[in-house]
Amino acid sequence: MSSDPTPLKPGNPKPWNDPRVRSVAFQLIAIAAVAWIGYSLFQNTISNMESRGIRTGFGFLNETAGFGIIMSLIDYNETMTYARTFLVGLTNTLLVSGLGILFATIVGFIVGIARLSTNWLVAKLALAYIEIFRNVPLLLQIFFWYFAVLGTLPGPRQALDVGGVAFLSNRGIIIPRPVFEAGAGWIGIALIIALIASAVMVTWARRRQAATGRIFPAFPLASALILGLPALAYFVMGRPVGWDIPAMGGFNFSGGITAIPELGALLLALTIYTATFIAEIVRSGIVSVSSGQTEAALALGLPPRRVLRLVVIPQALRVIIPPLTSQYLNLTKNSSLAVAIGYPDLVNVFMGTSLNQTGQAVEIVAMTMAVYLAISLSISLLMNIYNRAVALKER
Amino acid sequence: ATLQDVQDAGELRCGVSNGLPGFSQPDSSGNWAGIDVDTCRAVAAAVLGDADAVEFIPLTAAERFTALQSGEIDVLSRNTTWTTTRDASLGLNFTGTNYYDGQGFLIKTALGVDSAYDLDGAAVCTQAGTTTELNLADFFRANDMEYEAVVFDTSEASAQGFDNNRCDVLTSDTSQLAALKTQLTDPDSAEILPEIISKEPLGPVVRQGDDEWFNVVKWVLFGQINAEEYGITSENVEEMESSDNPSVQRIVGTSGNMGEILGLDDDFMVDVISQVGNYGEMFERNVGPDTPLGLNRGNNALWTDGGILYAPPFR
Amino acid sequence: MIQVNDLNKWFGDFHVLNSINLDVQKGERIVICGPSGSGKSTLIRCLNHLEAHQRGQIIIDGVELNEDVKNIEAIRREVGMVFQQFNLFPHLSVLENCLLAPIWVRKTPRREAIEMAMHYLERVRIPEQADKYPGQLSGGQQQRVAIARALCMQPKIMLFDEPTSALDPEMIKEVLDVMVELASSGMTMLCVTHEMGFAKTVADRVIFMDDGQIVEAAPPRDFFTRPEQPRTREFLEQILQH
Amino acid sequence: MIQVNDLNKWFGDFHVLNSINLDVQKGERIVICGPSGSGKSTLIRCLNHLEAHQRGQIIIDGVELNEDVKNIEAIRREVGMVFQQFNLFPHLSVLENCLLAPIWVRKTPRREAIEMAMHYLERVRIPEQADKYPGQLSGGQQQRVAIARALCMQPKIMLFDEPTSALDPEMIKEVLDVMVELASSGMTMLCVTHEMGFAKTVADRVIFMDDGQIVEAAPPRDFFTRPEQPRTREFLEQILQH
Amino acid sequence: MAPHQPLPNQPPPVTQRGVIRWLRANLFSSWINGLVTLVVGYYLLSTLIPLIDWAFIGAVFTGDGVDACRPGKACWIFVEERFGFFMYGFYPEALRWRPTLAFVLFALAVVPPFLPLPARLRRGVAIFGLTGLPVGGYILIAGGVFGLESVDTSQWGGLMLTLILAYVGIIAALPIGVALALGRRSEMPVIRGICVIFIEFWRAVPLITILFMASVMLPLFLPDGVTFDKLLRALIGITLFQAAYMAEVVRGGLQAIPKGQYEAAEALGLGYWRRMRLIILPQALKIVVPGIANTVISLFKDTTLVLIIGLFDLLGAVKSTLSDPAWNNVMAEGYLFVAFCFWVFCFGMSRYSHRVEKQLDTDHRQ
Ligand SMILES: Nc1ncnc2c1ncn2[C@@H]1O[C@H](COP(=O)(O)OP(=O)(O)OP(=O)(O)O)[C@@H](O)[C@H]1O
Ligand SMILES: Nc1ncnc2c1ncn2[C@@H]1O[C@H](COP(=O)(O)OP(=O)(O)OP(=O)(O)O)[C@@H](O)[C@H]1O
Ligand SMILES: [Mg+2]
Ligand SMILES: [Mg+2]
Repeated sequence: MSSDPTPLKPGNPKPWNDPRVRSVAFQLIAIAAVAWIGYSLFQNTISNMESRGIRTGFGFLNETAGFGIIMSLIDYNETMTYARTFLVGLTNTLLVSGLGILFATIVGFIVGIARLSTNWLVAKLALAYIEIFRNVPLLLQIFFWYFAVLGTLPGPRQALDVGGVAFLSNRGIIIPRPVFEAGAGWIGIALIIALIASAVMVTWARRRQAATGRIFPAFPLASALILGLPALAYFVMGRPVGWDIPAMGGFNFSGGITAIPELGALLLALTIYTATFIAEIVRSGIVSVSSGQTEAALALGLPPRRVLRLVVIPQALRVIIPPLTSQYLNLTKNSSLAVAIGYPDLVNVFMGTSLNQTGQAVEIVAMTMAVYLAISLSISLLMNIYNRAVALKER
Repeated sequence: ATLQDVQDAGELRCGVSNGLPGFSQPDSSGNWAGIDVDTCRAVAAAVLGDADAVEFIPLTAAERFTALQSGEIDVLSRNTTWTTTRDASLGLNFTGTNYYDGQGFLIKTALGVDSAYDLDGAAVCTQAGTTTELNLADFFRANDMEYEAVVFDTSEASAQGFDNNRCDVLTSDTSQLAALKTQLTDPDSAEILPEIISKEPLGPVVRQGDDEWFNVVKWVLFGQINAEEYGITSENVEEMESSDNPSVQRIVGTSGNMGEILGLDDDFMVDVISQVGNYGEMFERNVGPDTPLGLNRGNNALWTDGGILYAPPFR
Repeated sequence: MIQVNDLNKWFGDFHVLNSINLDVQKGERIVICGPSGSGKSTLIRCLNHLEAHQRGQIIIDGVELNEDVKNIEAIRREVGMVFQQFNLFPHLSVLENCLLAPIWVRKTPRREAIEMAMHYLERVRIPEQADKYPGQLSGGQQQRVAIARALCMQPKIMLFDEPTSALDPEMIKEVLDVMVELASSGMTMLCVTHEMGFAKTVADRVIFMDDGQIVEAAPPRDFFTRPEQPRTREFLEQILQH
Repeated sequence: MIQVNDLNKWFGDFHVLNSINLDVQKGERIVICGPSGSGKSTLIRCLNHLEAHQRGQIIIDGVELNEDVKNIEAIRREVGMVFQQFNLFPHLSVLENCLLAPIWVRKTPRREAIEMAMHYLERVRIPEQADKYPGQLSGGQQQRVAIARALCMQPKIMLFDEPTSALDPEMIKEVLDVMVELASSGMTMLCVTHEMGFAKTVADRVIFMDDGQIVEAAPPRDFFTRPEQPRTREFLEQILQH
Repeated sequence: MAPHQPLPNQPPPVTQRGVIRWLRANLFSSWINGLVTLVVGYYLLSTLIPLIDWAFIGAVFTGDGVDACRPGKACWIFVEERFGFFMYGFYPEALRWRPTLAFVLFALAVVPPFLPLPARLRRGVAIFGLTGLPVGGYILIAGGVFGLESVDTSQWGGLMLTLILAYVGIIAALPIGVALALGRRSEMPVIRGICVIFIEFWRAVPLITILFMASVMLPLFLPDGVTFDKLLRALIGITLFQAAYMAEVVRGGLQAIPKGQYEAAEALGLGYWRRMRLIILPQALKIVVPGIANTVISLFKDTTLVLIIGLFDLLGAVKSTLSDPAWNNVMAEGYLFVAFCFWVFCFGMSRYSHRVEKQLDTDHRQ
C-alpha cells in the first residue's frame, strides 16, 4: 500500500501550458468581458436617459392610467393605476395562454390519434390539416380568423341566437350570467360533497379491487355524482339561481358574460396552430411505443382500452411530455401577437398603451420580459421534476 | 447635437405614421406623401438644402415616443397631440402645431344616432397609445355613459374593425376620420358626428434638452406659416428675393441673419418654400378640398383669415 | 385442445399460411421449426389472434376463434405467449408486469396475485428481482420474467416464438432450463425454436414448416433420425452442422 | 520507453489504480490481463492521458506526462491506441480516417500521407477497402482499420484495449494475425487482452492485475506454467477452462 | 407417407384483392369506420366544393380593376396587379432584375444535393451557398459598388425581404448556435453559465418584444451617436433569437455523439478545435438536420413579425395595400395569397430537409 512518506506528485507544468491555468484565465476574461459589456450597457443607458431627460424608476406604477381596457378579469376602470394595468394585462395573457393550452392539447391529441386512424380518409384529413396550418405563419392565421372569419359574423342586431339566451355576433359570444340568490350556497356545498364522495369512492374502489379483484366502475359513477348532486340541490332548493340573460339594448347586448371576438380569434389561431405541433408530438409518442408492447398486452388478455390505459399511454407520455411543454411555452409567447388584433394582453396593454403614456420604455419592457422569463423558468422547473420522476430505470 | 448629427449624416430621420392618408402614406413605390411628411421635408430642406434627404421611419402610435427618446429618429412628425404630460414628463418638446384638430366620432348611418351624447353602451374602435384613448375615457366618464374600448395598434386596423362592424363608432381626430372614411367598403355608410370632444393640436416633436434643434424645427414651421401670411409661395419665391418688404426680406434671407442665428444658411427658407411650399400649399396639396380628404382650412386658416394659425414674427 | 382446420392467411397477395391442419392434445408439447419466412411466427400469432386469418377454422378449448371480440378475449385468457423480444413493459417493475393480467383480466385480489406472481418468479428462479425494472435485467432474466408473466395468467396453453434467439449463449441455457421444467409439469406448449436439443428432450411432436405449409410432423426420434421428406432432410443437414 | 512510478488514481472515492510501478523497454511486448474492473483499461488510458492520474509519475520516451498541454501533445503523437469499440469516424472514409493524424498532427503533405496510409492498410490486408466507409465494413475489418489508423501516426508505442473482445470468433483471428505480425516487427506494445494464445506467442511479459494493483508480472512461460500468486492461479483456472 | 407435394399458392379471396381490399381495409374495415367515412366524406365534399368554386371555377383571374370581379368569388386580379409590390416592396422597378438574379443563384445553390454530382463539386457549391452567396447577394441587392446603383434598405420589401430575413437569419444563427452549444457543454462553469443564461433568456421572451427593443430602444443602450440600419437591427434580433434555438438543437446532436469518438480523436493527438471541426461537428450537424430544418421553418414564419415594427415584408406589403380604397373587399384573397406563398416555402423546405437527410445518410450505411 502507499505508505510512502513523500508521495510522487505529477510534475508541475509550465503555467502557460497548464490547462487549469488556461481555463481559469479564460473564464476570468469571459467574466470581465461580460461584466464590461453589462456595465457599459448600463452606463450608456443611464447616461442616455439622463441626457434625454427620460424619467426613471418605478414611481409611474402608482399613477392613474386613465384609459379603458375592453376586457379584464380583475376589477378595472380608467381611474386605476398603471400597476393595475400590468395585472390586467398579465391575467389576460394567462387567460388566453391557459385556455389555448387546454384547447390545443385537446385538439392536438384528437388529431394526433386521428393521424393513426385505420380509416384512410380520417388519417389523410388529419395529415392535410397538419400540413396546412403548420406551414402558415401564426400572425397571418390570427388576421385570418379575426378579419376574414369572425369579421363576417352578423352585427349585434342580427346576432345568431342560441335558444334565446346566448348570442353570437361580431361582438363576441354572449352567454347568460348566473345570479346567485339565497340558497344558492347549497349547490356549492352539494358540489363539494359530491367531490369528496367521489374521492372516497375511488379510493374505496381501488381498495376493494385489491382485496377482491372485482373492478368497480368508479369513473362513470363519480361523474354522475359530481353532475347529479348539485343538480339535485338546485331543484330541491327551489332553483335559487337566476340567470342574467343578455338582451339587446341600445348598441349592444347588455347583461350576460361576453367573450370578445379578439379573444376568440386569438384562441382559435393559437389552438389550431399549436395543435398541429401537438398532434405530431402525440403521434410520434404513440408510434414510439413499439407494436410489441401492444401485442404483449393483448396476448395477456387485456381488452384494448385497458391496453391503452395501462401500457401504451404511460409509455407514450414519457416521449410526449417534454416536447409538449416546449409547445406550451411557445403558445404562451405567441399569445403576445395579440397586439396585432387588439386583444388586451400584457404586451398590448402594458408594453403598448402604458408604455406610450408614461414613456418609461426600459422599466416597462424589463417588467414584461421578466414575466415571460418567469413563466418559462417555472415551466422548465416543473418539467425537470417530472422528467426525473418518470425516467426509465436502466442498467 | 442633433443639428450637427443630421448635417453629418446628410439625412434626416423622421418618424411618421405607417399609413394615414393625408398625413403620411407611402404609395406602392415607396414615395411618402402627407402633411406630416411635408413637415419633415421642410426641415430637411432647411437643414440640408434637399427636401428629399429624409428617411421616413414608420411607427405605430405605441412606438413613437420610445423611438424619439432613444434617438432612433431625429424628429417625430406623426399627428401627435401636444399635451402637458408629453411635453413635460416624456423628455420631449413640441415645436408647434401643423394641424389643429379635435376628436370626433364616425358612426354607421344605419344606427340612426346623430349625437355623441347618445352613445351610451357603444363599442368604440380606437388606436392604442393615443390621447384619443384617454379623451374617450374622459368623455364617457364625464357624461356618465358606458362604453367598450376596442383598441387596435394601427389606425388602419381600427378602421378595418369599424368596417367589419366590430364596433359601432370609430373615434379619432376628425381629420383622420375623414381619411379613414374614404377607406371604408362603402364610404357613404358612415358619417361624422358633430361633437368635437377635445382639442388636438398636432405637431412635430423633438427631444428635450437640445434647444438648437428645437429652434430649427420650430422656426421652419413658423417660417412656412409666415410665408403664407406674406404671400410667398413656391412659385414666386425667386421673385420675392427682390422684394422690398423687410418682413419678406428677412424670410427669404436677403436681410437680417435669421438663418445664421439658428445655425442655418440665411436663405434656408428659400429652400423650404421652393421645395415644399408655404403652409397653405402644404395643406392644399395633402388634405385640402381638392384631395380625397377634402378638408376645409377651418381652424387651420391664418389668423388674418379667421383661423387660429398665428406664427411669431421673423425678426 | 387446439384444432386448426384448413387455415389460410394472406398478407396482401402473399400466401403466408397455406391450408394448415393441426391437432394438439392437452398436455402435448409441440416444437415448430423451419426456414426463415416459412410462416412459423405467423401461425403461432394466429392462435391468439394477433393476426387474423382469412379462411379456415381455429378452435381452442372448444371456442372458435373468429372476429367475435368475446371469443377472442376468452381465448387470449387461456393462451400465454412469450415473444422473441420479451416485450416486457419497461415502465412497470418485474412484479407489476406479472400482476397486470391476474388483476385486470382474472380479477384476482391483489394479495393473492402477488403471492402467485412470486411463486412463478421463484419457479423461473428470479424472485429477488421482483422490484427491479426490466431495463435493469440481463436478457436471460428478462425472458424469464416474460415466461413468469405469461404463467401468471394460469394459461392452459403456452406459445413460445423463438424465445431464446435474442439471447447470449450463456443466457440461452437459463431460459431453456426453465422451459424444460415447465414442459415436464405437463403444460400444453407450442414452441417455435431451432434449439434441437430442446426439441429432442421435451417435444412430443416436431413440426417442420416450409413456404407456409406443414411439410412434416413427427415425434422427435423419427424426425431427427429418419425424416421422410427430402426438404426436411436438407433443412436438418444445415441446422445440425453447427 | 515507458516508466510508471507509484501511479495512483481515484474515481471519486474509489481507488482504481493503487501504486502501479511498471517499466517497459523499447520493443517490449506486454500483455495485461485480470478480472473485470481490475483497472486494466484505466491504466492503459492513463498512458496517453485519456484519464488524468492524481499521484505518481508517468514518463514516456523521456517526457513526463502531467497537465502540461505541450507534453500531452508530444506524448499522444508517439502513442497509438486501439479501442475495444474501434471508434472509427463514421463520417470519413477508411482512407480519410487514416489520413487524419498524419495531415493534422504530423503535418505530412497529403500525397505522402496517402502513400503511407495505403502502406499500412496493405499491412493490415485491407487496401481494397480504402474508399469505403466504416459502416460498410465487418467488425474485424473495422478493427484492422483502427490499427492502421493508429499506425499511420507512426507511433513508438501501441496501446491495445481488448481489441478483439467486441468481435465475432471468426474475425478475432483476422485481427490477432495482424497484431502478431506487428509484434514481430519490433513495435513496443501494451495490450489488454484475454486471448491467452496471443499472450503465449508474442508477449515478453504478462502482467496480471487485480483490484487496481499489479499482482504478478512474468514472462508468459513462467506466468502460465507456474504462477507465483494464488490469485493468479485462480484466475488462470477460470480463464483456461474455455 | 408420400413425399410432400408443395401446394400451389392461391390468390387471396376477393376481400383481399385490388380496389375492394383497399376500400375495405382503409375505409370500411368496420361498421363504425364505414359510418365515419360517410360522415367525414359528406362534410369534406360540402365544404370543398364551394371553396373550389370560390377560388377557381368562379374566380376572376384577368381583367381591369376591382370592377371586373364577381361578387362572392375570388378576385385574383388584385394579386396580379400588385404582384410586383408583393414580391419586391418599394424596390425600384427598373432594378428588380438584381434581387431576381440573386435568388436564381440561391436556387442554384440549393439544388445540388439532388444532382449526381461529384462530392467535391457538391461541397464547393455548399460552401459558396454559405459564404459567397450572402456576400454576392448583398452586393447585388444593395448595390453601391461596381457601378450598381445603391438601393437603400428601407426600400426593400415584399417576399424579397422575407427571404432575406430568413436566409441571413439562418446563415448567421448557425455558427452562433454552434458556438453556444459548445459553450453549454464546456467544462468551464463560467462559460457554461453564460451560455445557459443567454440561451434561456432568448428562448423565454417573445420575439416581438425583442423586435420592439431592436427597432426603437436600441440607441438607448449604445453610446451616443452610434446607430445602424433598422433592417440590420431586426436581423440581429432575429439571428440571436434563432441562435438560441439552434444551440439547443445542436446540443442534442452533440449529446448523441458517443464518447468513444471524442476519445479516439484525442488519442490521435487532435486538439480541441480540430476535434470539434473534423470529428464531432460534422457528425453532430448531420444528426440534427431535421431539427435545424424545423427551426429554419419556424424562423421563416416568424419573419412576419417584422410587420409589427414597420418593415414591409410579404405580409406587411399585402396588408398595407388592403387599406387602398381602390381595392375593397379583397382581404381574403390577399391573406390567402400570403398564406399560399408561405405554405409553399415551408412545405418545400420540410420536403427538402427530408431529401438532404436521406442524401447524407446514403453516403454510408451503418
Ligand atoms: N405484417 C406483414 N406484412 C406482410 N408480410 C409479412 C408480415 N409479417 C410477416 N410477413 C411475411 O410473411 C412471411 C412469414 O413470416 P413469419 O414471420 O411467419 O416467418 P417465420 O417462419 O417466423 O420466419 P423467422 O424464422 O424469420 O421468424 C415472411 O415472408 C414475412 O416476410
Ligand atoms: N469514469 C469512471 N467513473 C467512475 N468509476 C469508473 C470510471 N471508469 C471506470 N470506473 C471504475 O473503475 C474500475 C476499473 O475500471 P476499468 O475499466 O479500468 O476495468 P477493466 O480492468 O478494464 O475491466 P474490464 O475487463 O471490464 O474492461 C471499475 O470498477 C469501474 O467501475
Ligand atoms: Mg419468426
Ligand atoms: Mg476494460
